[in-house]
Amino acid sequence: MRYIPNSPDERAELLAAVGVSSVDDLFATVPRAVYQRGPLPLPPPSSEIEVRRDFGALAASNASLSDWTSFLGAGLYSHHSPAFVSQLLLRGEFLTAYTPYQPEVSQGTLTAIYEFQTHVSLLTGMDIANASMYEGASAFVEAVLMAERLTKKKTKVVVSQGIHPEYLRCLRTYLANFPFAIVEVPVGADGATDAAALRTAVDDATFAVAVQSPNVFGIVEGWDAVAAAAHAKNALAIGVVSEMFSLAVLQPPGARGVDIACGEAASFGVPPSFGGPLVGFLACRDAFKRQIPGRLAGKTVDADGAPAYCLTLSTREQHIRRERATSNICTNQGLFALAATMTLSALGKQGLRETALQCLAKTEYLKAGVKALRGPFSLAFTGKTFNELALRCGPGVDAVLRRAEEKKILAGVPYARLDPPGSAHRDVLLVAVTERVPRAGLDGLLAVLRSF
Amino acid sequence: MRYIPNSPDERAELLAAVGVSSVDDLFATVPRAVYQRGPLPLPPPSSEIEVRRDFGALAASNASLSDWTSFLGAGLYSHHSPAFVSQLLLRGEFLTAYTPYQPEVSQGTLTAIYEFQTHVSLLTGMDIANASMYEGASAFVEAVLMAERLTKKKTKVVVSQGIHPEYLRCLRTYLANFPFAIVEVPVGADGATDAAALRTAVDDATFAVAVQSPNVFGIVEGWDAVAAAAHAKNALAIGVVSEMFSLAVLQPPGARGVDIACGEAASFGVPPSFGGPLVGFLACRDAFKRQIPGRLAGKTVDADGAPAYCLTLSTREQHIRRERATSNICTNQGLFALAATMTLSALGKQGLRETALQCLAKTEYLKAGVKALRGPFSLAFTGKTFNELALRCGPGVDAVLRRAEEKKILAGVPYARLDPPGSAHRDVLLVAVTERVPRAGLDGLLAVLRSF
Amino acid sequence: MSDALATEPGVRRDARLDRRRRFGSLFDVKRTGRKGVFLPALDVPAADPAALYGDAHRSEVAGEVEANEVDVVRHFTRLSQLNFAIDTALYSLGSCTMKHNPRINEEIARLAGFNDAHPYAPVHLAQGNLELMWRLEQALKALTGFARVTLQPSAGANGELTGALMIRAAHVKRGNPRKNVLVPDSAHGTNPATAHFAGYDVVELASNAHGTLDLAELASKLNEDVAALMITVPNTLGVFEERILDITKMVHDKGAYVYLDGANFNAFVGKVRPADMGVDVMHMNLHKTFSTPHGGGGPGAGPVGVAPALVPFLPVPTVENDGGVFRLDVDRPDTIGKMRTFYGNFGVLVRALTYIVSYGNRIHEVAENAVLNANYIRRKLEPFYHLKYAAPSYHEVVFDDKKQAAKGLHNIDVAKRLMDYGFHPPTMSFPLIVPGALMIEPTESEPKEELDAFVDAMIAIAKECEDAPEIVHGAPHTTPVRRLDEAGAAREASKVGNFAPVLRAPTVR
Amino acid sequence: MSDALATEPGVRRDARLDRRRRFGSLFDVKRTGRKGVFLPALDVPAADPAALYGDAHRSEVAGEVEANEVDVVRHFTRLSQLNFAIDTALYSLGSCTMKHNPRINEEIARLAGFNDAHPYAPVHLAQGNLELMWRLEQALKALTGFARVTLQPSAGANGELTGALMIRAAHVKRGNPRKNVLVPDSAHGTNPATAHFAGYDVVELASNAHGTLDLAELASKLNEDVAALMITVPNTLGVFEERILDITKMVHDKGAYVYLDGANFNAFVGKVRPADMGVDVMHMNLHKTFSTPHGGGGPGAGPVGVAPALVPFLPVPTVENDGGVFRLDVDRPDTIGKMRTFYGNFGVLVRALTYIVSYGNRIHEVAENAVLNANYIRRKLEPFYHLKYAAPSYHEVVFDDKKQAAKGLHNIDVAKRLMDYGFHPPTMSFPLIVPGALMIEPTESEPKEELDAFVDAMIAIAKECEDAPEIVHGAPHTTPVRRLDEAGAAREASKVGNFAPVLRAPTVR
Ligand SMILES: Cc1ncc(COP(=O)(O)O)c(C=O)c1O
Ligand SMILES: Cc1ncc(COP(=O)(O)O)c(C=O)c1O
Repeated sequence: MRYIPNSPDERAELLAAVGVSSVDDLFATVPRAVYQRGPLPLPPPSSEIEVRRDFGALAASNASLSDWTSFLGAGLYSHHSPAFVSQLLLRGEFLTAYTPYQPEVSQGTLTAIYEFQTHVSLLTGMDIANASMYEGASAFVEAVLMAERLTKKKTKVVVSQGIHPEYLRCLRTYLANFPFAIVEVPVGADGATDAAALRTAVDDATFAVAVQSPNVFGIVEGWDAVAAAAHAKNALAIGVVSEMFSLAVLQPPGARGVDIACGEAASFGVPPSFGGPLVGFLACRDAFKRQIPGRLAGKTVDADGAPAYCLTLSTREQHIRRERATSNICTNQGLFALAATMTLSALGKQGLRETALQCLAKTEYLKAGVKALRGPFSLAFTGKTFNELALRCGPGVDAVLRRAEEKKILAGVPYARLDPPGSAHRDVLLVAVTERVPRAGLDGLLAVLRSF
Repeated sequence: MRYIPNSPDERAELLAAVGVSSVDDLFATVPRAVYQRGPLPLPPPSSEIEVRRDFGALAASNASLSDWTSFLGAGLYSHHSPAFVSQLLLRGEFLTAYTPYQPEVSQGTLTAIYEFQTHVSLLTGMDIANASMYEGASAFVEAVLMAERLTKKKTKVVVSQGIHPEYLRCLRTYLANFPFAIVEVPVGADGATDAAALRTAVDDATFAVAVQSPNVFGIVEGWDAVAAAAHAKNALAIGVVSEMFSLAVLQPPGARGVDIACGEAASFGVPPSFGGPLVGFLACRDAFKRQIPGRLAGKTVDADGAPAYCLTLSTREQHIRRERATSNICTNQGLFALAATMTLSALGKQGLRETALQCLAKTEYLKAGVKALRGPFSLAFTGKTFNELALRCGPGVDAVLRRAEEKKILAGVPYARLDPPGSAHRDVLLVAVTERVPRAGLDGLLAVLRSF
Repeated sequence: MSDALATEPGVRRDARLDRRRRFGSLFDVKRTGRKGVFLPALDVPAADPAALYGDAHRSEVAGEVEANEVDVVRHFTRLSQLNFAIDTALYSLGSCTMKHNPRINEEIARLAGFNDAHPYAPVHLAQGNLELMWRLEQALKALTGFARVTLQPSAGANGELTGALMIRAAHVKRGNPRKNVLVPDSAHGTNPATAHFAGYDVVELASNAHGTLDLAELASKLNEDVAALMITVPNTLGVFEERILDITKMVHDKGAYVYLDGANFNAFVGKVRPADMGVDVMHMNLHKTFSTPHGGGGPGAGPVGVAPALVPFLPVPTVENDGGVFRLDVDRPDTIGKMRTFYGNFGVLVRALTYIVSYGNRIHEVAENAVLNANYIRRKLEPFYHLKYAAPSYHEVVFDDKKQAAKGLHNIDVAKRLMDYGFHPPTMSFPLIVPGALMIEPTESEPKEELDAFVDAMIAIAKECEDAPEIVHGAPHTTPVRRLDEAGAAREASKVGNFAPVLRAPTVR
Repeated sequence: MSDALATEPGVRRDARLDRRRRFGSLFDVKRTGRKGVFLPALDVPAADPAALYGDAHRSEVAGEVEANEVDVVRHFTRLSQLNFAIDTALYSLGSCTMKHNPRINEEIARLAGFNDAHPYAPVHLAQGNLELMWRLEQALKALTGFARVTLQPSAGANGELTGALMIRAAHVKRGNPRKNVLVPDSAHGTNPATAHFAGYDVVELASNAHGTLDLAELASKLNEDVAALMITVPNTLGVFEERILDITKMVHDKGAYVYLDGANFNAFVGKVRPADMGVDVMHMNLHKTFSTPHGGGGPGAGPVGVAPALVPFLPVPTVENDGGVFRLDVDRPDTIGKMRTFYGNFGVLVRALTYIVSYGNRIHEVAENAVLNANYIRRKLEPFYHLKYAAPSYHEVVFDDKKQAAKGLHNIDVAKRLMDYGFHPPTMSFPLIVPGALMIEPTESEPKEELDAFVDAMIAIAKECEDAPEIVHGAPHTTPVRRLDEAGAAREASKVGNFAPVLRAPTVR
């Protein structure tokens, strides 16, 4: 069979050595009542030729971003991924290795995790970071749970409505069975979290205050305000970031008093892949390291005193601590943390900056274009942005999307799609701009808007 | 710059260490009259983003075989290439290594070459084979030159017109400056080389007799006749094969008296890539090994007596023998000999047979369909075929091609395209069938023919 | 084997001659002014971030790498060469199901239509992706017998939590969330951890003499406070719960649900449908049973199948097929909500479906050969390693180091020495009911000669434990680095508060 | 470094523990009944080959491999790990120009429109491919100053022959093919070999004291029987022919042509246009100057640029651009014919053009930095290794082993020891005018720290030659296999007729 090397003869040899006459004998302890003998209700095996034909047709029926001018973002931004990344990810030594439990034969993976932790720490301005979380929303939930463990006996978390609605939905889902209150604070006319409302929402029962920047409307938030509001009541400040390139031009949460940073790092060369696998991150103060969820790689030495890396502080984890573990996470996003690490290594200090500046400049160009329109469009908020803007569409979001599609343009993400059903902002389109969009693409979108 | 790691500062350090003030000083011995200072007449550097856009558009304007039902062959057959092959070829250890002159750090490449030589020997039924030639036509020319060296003082080579016209054209090109006569023997009504004409063409001055099977018209030739004709006059018999899968169902040249086998091995997982890189092969009797062109890997042992491989009999080659070398070839087709080796390893004895049988069955199905047509089409020849047939098109080849294209079918290769200008067989279309074409594709082509 | 002591000059030292370049992180070597990514020239007016953001502006990410593509490609190529992987040899790590990762799956997952597709693209421009998800759900339903399957969970543990949350939602709907979840002492660590994060207390069930579930123990702990039993089949010893039908009935009789940890589905895929055994919820690790690569730690995917009673509680969105037109259904009143952004680890789903269609209706051969290979190893090694539980093995066999302990050697020593023979060690961290465990899972994709080579190595090591214990104790000898005292470090870290592992490169270099 | 003698137990032997599985050919291990390629079920009536072909039928390819994808992927992954490559470290092999192979080039060359295109597809369905070839020709014309460039030759040597055949055709057209080709004694082996296969006699030119062309020698050999001078610039010593303008004039005055071996174009691309120096024909090794991967021996591509006088003789077809519509021109009466099937190593052409547009008008920096890096190494190593010719170095520097020979050590010993330090040895087989040559070419893509590590290694070895010659003599110590006596074997093979190397696995296993 396909990936079963042993031929029928060789299987017979094995059966003989085991001392049974047929494979059925090996399943003798399966209750006969449920043991399946008949043929499975599946089609016969497909060859590579058929698989290529079949899946090729499926893939061809989707919009591939490289064929379109795309302004889709809303938590997942398609930046340039250097050619070498996907090729090195195919190396079996990376692709087909398990979690590096045996450091003597896993230094490659361990070193890369250590580098990932370092990149995330540098970008967020935090002391330490973990080896990755599933993706942004679950990383956010883990951050909130971690904050609760760090602040004894408190029962309330205050979150901004500027946080991606799916992140908030996940928070409600995971916290459903805990006696914690989730209080949401709205955003103001500028699109940023209402500072006054935030302060009043935070009280002595509050263990964490969370804000995202740039937030779901693309608006840049002030970390200081969050930190101040939280610390005033001995709560922890959580900073959410879903567009990591913003940290090349904006002060990082760690530098402005935030205690835990978390979010999505897929911007660094991770293919969108219809929404996953991505790579979540979680970073915090060194003092919190014993409450951090997930794996941590640490630097140490081997028997010869040579520098080497290994997984460390494992006593936090489920395989040791079981029900008292800091999280139930086991498999994480290793390969894509590696992809992000490779991409960050190539971008480096200069590439991060240049990419961020291009995103910024192109977004400002688009905003200027929108402001210049005389048509039924306007920026939904007045706040400062990085590479995404909330466009209020008089003609309705769908009309805009449809007309743009005719020009092979994906104009943006309807806010309502993030937060169904019956959310506010039904006329808001989230428009993201990355370095991949040439000026002609920006002008193309403006032309579409002008046509209304 | 792109692939120049050293920064301007680091370059300055190097210049200082060398003791010059500018790079220009390093080019001081270049005559000033020709030393270029001005900007080059080329556009500014293109980024990966631009390269993907630019070349992506170029590529998109070509017919990719996977999007079409293709009957194109005529010396290059698109068979199934297992998915793992192109992925393992990306491994830097294979991709970015040079010729294995240093065996201690090249056992990977050397072992693979040794395996390639073994596969080619087994398929052709020859004692030995070399590490690869550029492609089929130059391999054929090298075989002829080798035969001449092996048969003292003879001046004539007899070749069948069933050999691919481009192979013959290359022979004329390479032999232009040698005092050798090239005598061509026509094919008969069955499409095979006219046996009588062949016998009479061979005389005592003849050093080689060459025939291709299946020949350019898809017709299976008899190796025995060639061998007999050649050996009757102490000439060597050369067997040309451009569709190696045929050797899984047809007696190999080596088993039927042929002295040198050569041709194209691209059928084994080498992408068509618009005609190159492909992988030529040359195999022969052990007795001829000192006259074989190109590289040879051999098995030996290292200082510990452990088995190891290295390049051997190098004294035949240009870097040692210079003008007396057996060929001027240096760089060969290493990576694609490896691709063929990987593919052959996966195919193995069973896969070779099954693939050949599918090609055969589908071709017979198509032939039966053509015979059943009442329209202006017929098989140009009566001989036996493997996976290609010569179709005589009453309406003219171009009309057939055009109508097939409307159905997303590439109906075949006009014989006239191989052998311009003014060749015979202007109404012949060469139609090749591989395991990649499903029955629906065969029926599609027949429907096109029926529409005339 | 004591001639393994024989040696030749210069080797190990020489092996370190170029270590400076082959080891270490990119942050170790100071490079300045380099970059590895080049962008198109900016084609719009530049923006001034300092002016725009004022004091919120950041001018540089100090300490970041400065390297060229050449530096980066070499660094990661060299790093990869320090790894052990399935692509090079048998990876005996039990419970992790380290089987061959087919290359066609990687090719298909990289098709632009899948890989370069945005999750918020209009649904009519993502029909192929939705159809693929729908087809995968149908295939998993056919193999499990469940009413529906959600593809959203990011990995097995996340699937466990999804299942636990659905169970709790169902109980809540019936008026009482209940308090406890029963977990056998042989369970994987994620089970109790999951129960806790679903808001339940964990009640541990002691295994019986065969290492399986003790029905008396179960009966004694089972009551109206029990929300669910989390069970693993075959369990972490590789033993099938013979009385599974009685077990599920007992649980149902108390109005509780049965959660099956499907990490070992590879032992019975195509042979038994979990729903037929009375299981209400089960997650599947696509990165185990369905061959998607582990990638040095992830990603995975943990689809969860459910019985009809739990369907209303599935996370949103579900993928629905309206006569060939596919849509996302978010309008499900009783849903537990969302487990993550978007729809799941789609790229992993693509690989898994590719694998499933590649085997089609012969996928049961996967389970048959996984079990056959494990039993072959068991039979060959039984004379040399102690087997605490004698019950029939399925996909894995769990030995322990009792025999070797006599010579003062433990499972870790055997494991490290195995590296010198070119194999990845077995799992040792669990099951907790087997101290000194050596949990071996060969999978179906190991050829006989590789199984034999592994067996020979294990036997050779057993002999070395007798004849040359110092070699085993000092192992590994041939790996890029020698043994690390991770265990010690970790212990120190948890007990004493003052241990400070270095978790990142220092900023100021 | 004598502590390189220090060591630890077990290592080298242990390093061999799993050699059986890591080394050797797929033919060594007997497997039966396995296959690694699975086809769709046959969807037409089966044919009976025995009935069809009678006694010409072959029923099996005896002795062929029988292996599964698992076996094959592992075998080739393991094999690859035995190789040294640019992707891991500096590859000092002189004249071979082992520079970084950009990964974007591999991606572009694999686009289906290029990679899966058939050369006989109708021209209107291959416009992108023809345009690419046309654009590459324009770029090479711009960089060389030639009238036209053929992209057909399969590699450098094939380009040499193409050039030589055009030269001869031109002479024939003028009434006399002439007899000789002048080749300096420092030339690469392909030059004389090529001249021979073009039907010319080779007349060798002795180099002068600087290792460059001796103009007196040239004058003395130059006459109406000379068809061409084949010259290399910079020559194989890395020295630029200062008097190139005089040289080309002298040759032209005798009605002969100047052929330039462009293997070293990477030393002056963008700095000098060969046509401006009076060169009539030159090949370019795209796999050297333009970074296409060597792939363990090939493929390459050897485009040939020609002066106006030789344009009529170019091989067919040429690619013509009729106002944006591209076609293949086969109607060229004076053409020498064809050098191969189809149009050339197209896939290599794609990579080369990708590389050229990536540098664009800054491609001269490639030459500048290649020369700078070589001079840096020269300056650092001059105190430790003997330099026979003191003339300024360009892209490479050629030392010899004169100093080490005193201790009975030769270039090969230094070379093998370099492997222990993690570098690929220099070229030793030529230039023939430097016995014991160590020809070092770092290329522009080596970073300073790598150059320094290489220099340190070379210096350490020079010291070892003094202090611990036995280590150097026994080197390499850390490679997958020890030193092989290839040289001996080869010598035996040529001298004595009875040496029989094993060139393939035995059929009966
Ligand atoms: C028995 C068992 N249960 C659960 C898990 C957790 O699955 P995952 O790592 O995909 O989260 C594992 C993984 O090792 C396991 O072996
Ligand atoms: C100076 C010189 N000339 C010619 C050649 C031959 O080129 P190729 O190997 O591409 O045939 C080489 C290749 O090594 C070379 O170094």
